[in-house]
Amino acid sequence: MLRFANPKKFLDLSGALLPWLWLGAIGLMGWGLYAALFATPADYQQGDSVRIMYIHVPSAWMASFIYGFMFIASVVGLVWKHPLADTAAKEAAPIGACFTAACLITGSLWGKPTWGTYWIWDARLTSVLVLFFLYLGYMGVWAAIEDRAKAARAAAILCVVGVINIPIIRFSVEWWDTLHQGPSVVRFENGKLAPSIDPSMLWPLLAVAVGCTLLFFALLFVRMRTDIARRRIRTLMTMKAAA
Amino acid sequence: MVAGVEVTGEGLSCRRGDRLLFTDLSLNARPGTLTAIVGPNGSGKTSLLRMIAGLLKPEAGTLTLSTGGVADEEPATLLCYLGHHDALKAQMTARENLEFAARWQGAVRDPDEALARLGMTRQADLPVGYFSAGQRRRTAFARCWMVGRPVWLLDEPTSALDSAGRAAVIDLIGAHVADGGTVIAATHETLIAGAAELRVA
Amino acid sequence: MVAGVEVTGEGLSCRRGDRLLFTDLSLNARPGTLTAIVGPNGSGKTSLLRMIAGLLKPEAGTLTLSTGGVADEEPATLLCYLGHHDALKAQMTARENLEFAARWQGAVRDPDEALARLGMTRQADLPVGYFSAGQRRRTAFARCWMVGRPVWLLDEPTSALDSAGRAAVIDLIGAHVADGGTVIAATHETLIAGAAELRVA
Amino acid sequence: MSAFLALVRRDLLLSFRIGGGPFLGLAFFLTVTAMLPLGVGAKLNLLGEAAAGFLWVAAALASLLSLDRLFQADAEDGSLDQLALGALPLEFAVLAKAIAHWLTTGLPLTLAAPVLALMLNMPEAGYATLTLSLLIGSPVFSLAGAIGAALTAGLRRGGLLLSLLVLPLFVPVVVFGAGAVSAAINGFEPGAAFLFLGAVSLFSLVLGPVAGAAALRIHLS
Amino acid sequence: MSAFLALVRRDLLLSFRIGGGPFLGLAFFLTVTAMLPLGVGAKLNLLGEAAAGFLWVAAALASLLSLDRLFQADAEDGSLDQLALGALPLEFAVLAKAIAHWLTTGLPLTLAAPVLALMLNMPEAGYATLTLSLLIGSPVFSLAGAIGAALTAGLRRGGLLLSLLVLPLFVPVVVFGAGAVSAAINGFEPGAAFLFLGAVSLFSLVLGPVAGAAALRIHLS
Ligand code: HEM
Ligand SMILES: Nc1ncnc2c1ncn2[C@@H]1O[C@H](COP(=O)(O)OP(=O)(O)OP(=O)(O)O)[C@@H](O)[C@H]1O
Ligand SMILES: Nc1ncnc2c1ncn2[C@@H]1O[C@H](COP(=O)(O)OP(=O)(O)OP(=O)(O)O)[C@@H](O)[C@H]1O
Ligand SMILES: [Mg+2]
Ligand SMILES: [Mg+2]
Repeated sequence: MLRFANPKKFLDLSGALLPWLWLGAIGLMGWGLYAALFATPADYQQGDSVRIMYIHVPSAWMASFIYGFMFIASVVGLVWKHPLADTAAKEAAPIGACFTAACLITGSLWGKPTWGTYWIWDARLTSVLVLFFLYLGYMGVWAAIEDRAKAARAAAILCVVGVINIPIIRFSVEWWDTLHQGPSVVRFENGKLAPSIDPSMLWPLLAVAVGCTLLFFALLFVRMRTDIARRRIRTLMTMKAAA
Repeated sequence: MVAGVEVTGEGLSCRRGDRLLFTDLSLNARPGTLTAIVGPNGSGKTSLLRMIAGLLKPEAGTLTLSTGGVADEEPATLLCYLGHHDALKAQMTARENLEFAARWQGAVRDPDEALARLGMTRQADLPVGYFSAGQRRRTAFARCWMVGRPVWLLDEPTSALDSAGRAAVIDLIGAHVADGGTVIAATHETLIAGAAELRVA
Repeated sequence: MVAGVEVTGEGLSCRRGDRLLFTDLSLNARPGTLTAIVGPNGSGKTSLLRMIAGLLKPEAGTLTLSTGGVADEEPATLLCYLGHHDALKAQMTARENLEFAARWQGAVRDPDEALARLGMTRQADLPVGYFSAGQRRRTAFARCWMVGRPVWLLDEPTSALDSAGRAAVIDLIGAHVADGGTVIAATHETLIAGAAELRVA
Repeated sequence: MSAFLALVRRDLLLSFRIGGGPFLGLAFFLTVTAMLPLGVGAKLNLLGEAAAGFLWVAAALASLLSLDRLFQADAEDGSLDQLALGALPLEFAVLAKAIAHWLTTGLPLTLAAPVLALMLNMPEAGYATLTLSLLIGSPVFSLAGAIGAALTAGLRRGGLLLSLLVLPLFVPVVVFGAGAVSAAINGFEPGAAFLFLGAVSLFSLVLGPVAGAAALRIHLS
Repeated sequence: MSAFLALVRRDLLLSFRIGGGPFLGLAFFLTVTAMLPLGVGAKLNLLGEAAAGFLWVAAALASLLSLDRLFQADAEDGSLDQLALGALPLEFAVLAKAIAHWLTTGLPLTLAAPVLALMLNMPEAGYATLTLSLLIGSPVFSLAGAIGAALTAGLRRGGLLLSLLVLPLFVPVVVFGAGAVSAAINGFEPGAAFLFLGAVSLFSLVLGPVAGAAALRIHLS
């Protein structure tokens, strides 16, 4: 981990990875979405609206996954005072907020045909909304504190504290009886993980999900590289002003 | 006789916002001395004091408080800090304020005696909110004297004081120094003739 | 040349709580003079200034501000008051603070010029919350100068100031007095040689 | 006029920089609407019927709990003295501050009311009435509240006194405001309630500044 | 220990002298419960079912709206510096302040809960559970809230941020707390909810002071 500590190494490595990430993201998402929209059958109950699932479920997964990523980056930043980890957490947040927003929007669009309403105050829906607020709050802390080191620490503390929301999202369906679907893509059956939806739907779904993950890392690397460049320019400018 | 604590700083620099207030500043305050931090407004006197108190992280450099040559583990409990703000609660009386400080920071002297030393006996049971500026400052200084830790960090201790108050404060500072205490004060005036001067800008 | 306003008080007395701070105090501050209110801490200097400003009702006695021998109807608009507290909003920049004062109280001078006179040009766009004690005081005094009313009531105008700031303040006070202004200042030090002294206790 | 607007602007600016201005108010109301259904349990029809009442009570609470700082910050840092020495009488200072307070508490709620009502599943017939009644009625919370805030600025036990003082002023507004909405939902004319709200609002537009300034003058001396 | 208690005492004293201490909290809750039936229209049975939810939401709001001052007053007048230089680590200062905050917001509500529930016409089966759940759960509002308060002390837009930050921490508590009561009313065992509330409470007892102190240290420097 620490080998990639200095920005130089990170810039080299991410520069080499980026084309592959883009390629994988576009390829997987392209195939997955094509399969989802045209190749798979419509649901016998829900009709074509089921196709929203191929965006909704991956973005819901990404919303939690990115928060988890930020959590780890924040812990690394807090414990090892690693500036690159702070940058990673900071730059991941807006991407995570976008996926969360996508989950909320697709979910409520899906809700209208299936539940008859765009929004209900159900535990899972509310906890995703709360996760969205958490992203906003995290970004707000970065924006509110001018001193970068201070902002990084404050935001990291917030991120670590807020992580309890993730299990709540995961288990809310089981704890509270809600309208929302329980885990139905994969389930524990007889002590084994078993897929419970038809493979013709499962594969495209997984492809989009993996594609989204690659997309996330591609966007993250681009944002981090921009941030590093921006900070370099700032340093150069202050040095010039001081001279 | 208080435990002699030496304050040493090396290569200190301080950043506020994107400005460097001072760089590569060294200081050495030995027990039994008064060091005066001088410099124009905004040069970083208060910032330096807060840095010594551990309330502000130095951008670079090291700071140690050492007793008999051994660096201390818990510097916060060795010093008392009198800032620009008096840190008094307006809704509590002077005595209540001091009694709380005695509990929270520990104290070697009696609150009433401390107030008496600064001529505040008559106001001891008045809420601080009613105090005049000078009475407030006296109470804050009384707290410092009552807590009685070896290192005193004073930020303009005599501001708002009349001549009697100033005399009392200078007196107590002198006594603490004579007693082996370490006093570092930021000020725009001469507190005690012969104090070492540390210029921040 | 500002309008010459004369401040006259007769038989003033002031009560705080159940204590009489002073009784039967008379004062007369003519245009073109500086009157220094002196007295120990807690004697009532601030209270007297607030009384003149109309912020505190005298327990007994009368106070008049008169221009050319005619008592004024709206004394509040003839004077500016610089209290112990700087009355600056920490979240606003120095310029924003002054611009608001210029709107609310009216102003005869430019905020930027006022800040420049007190050497605060570089800090004009920084939130006041970041200021050092002296920078704050300078800004508060700049406001007073900018508003530029005939009567200045100053409560320890030079507190927390370094020598340059003090010189600037004393300079502007002198200029105002020379210009026919009336300045009444409570202070523990000599501001201008030859100021009339008014002892409150 | 320019002095008056300058004070409104200053208070808005401060509220923006300290708390996020009207967005804080919005966040508060969103919080309330998010928590209520969860706490109450998503019995949708039950919620819908009571929605107007909740929103009115929430508006009163949000004002009440932010009023105690209305003059306190200015009193503590000496700004109140400067306000008293302005070109305008103190009455206008109170009015300006009350307006700024309303702009950051009452107004955002009024504007967001239809959305919040939707989220709480209120019958659609009530939307217009809810918004209108809030627009007319919610200024009372800031204007009448300013009297209480001025009375208690810097006083001991200020907060408690404040609630006791302004509460009797707030309750009728809440009752009539919520009443208007439920009348509209049930197909009645809310006209009388509007008249009442308007009258109270106008009354407090005069009384608030006058009584508030008088109270502040006591406190100043 | 004596230092710790001294700080709790000081904060209680200040809250008494400024706002009337727990009585302000009580007045607040009485206000809410007095206004609610008026606003909702006295559909008593409707009220009773939702009563537990209201009280929990009211508790969360009362804490939320008073949290922003938790460290701010101390930061402004320099007391925070003195707290940092005490004989105890800053963690204990945060804990002590959170406890004092709970004693003036959470506790009065807990004690008054049966009376308020009666006023709101809650079924009697829920009284004991309501009180107990509030006793166990409401400390979270002060303890976890202290983190938000410390993170935002002195920040621009602090107030808005604070609501965004603590809302995610408060929501589950409100849900489980209200859930426990409605379980009890409907004759189920509220045991699981109690366990959850207790766990969150214990968790925030540790996390609140630690994270709060870390956040304060950032602002001090
Ligand atoms: C705004 C509304 C909605 C939100 C915020 C939302 C949120 C979520 C979240 C967070 C997940 C991921 C759960 C996990 O990680 O275990 C998820 C999964 C899922 N959602 Fe939604 N959802 C919404 C509406 C809907 C609707 C209307 C439907 C269709 C009836 C639906 C069907 C599903 C399905 C089938 C899954 C996959 C379940 C699994 O295997 O874990 N959602 N949703
Ligand atoms: N965030 C910030 N951005 C830019 N400058 C800042 C920031 N915070 C503080 N400063 C500057 O740092 C300096 C603080 O100095 P400090 O308070 O230590 O001065 P001082 O020597 O004590 O002055 P005084 O004699 O007036 O008390 C000021 O010049 C102030 O403008
Ligand atoms: N409610 C009250 N009860 C009793 N005494 C009070 C009350 N309010 C104020 N005082 C007293 O009134 C006096 C206020 O004096 P004032 O502030 O005018 O003093 P000052 O001359 O300006 O002093 P300084 O030089 O310290 O600024 C103080 O002695 C204070 O203790
Ligand atoms: Mg200083
Ligand atoms: Mg004075």
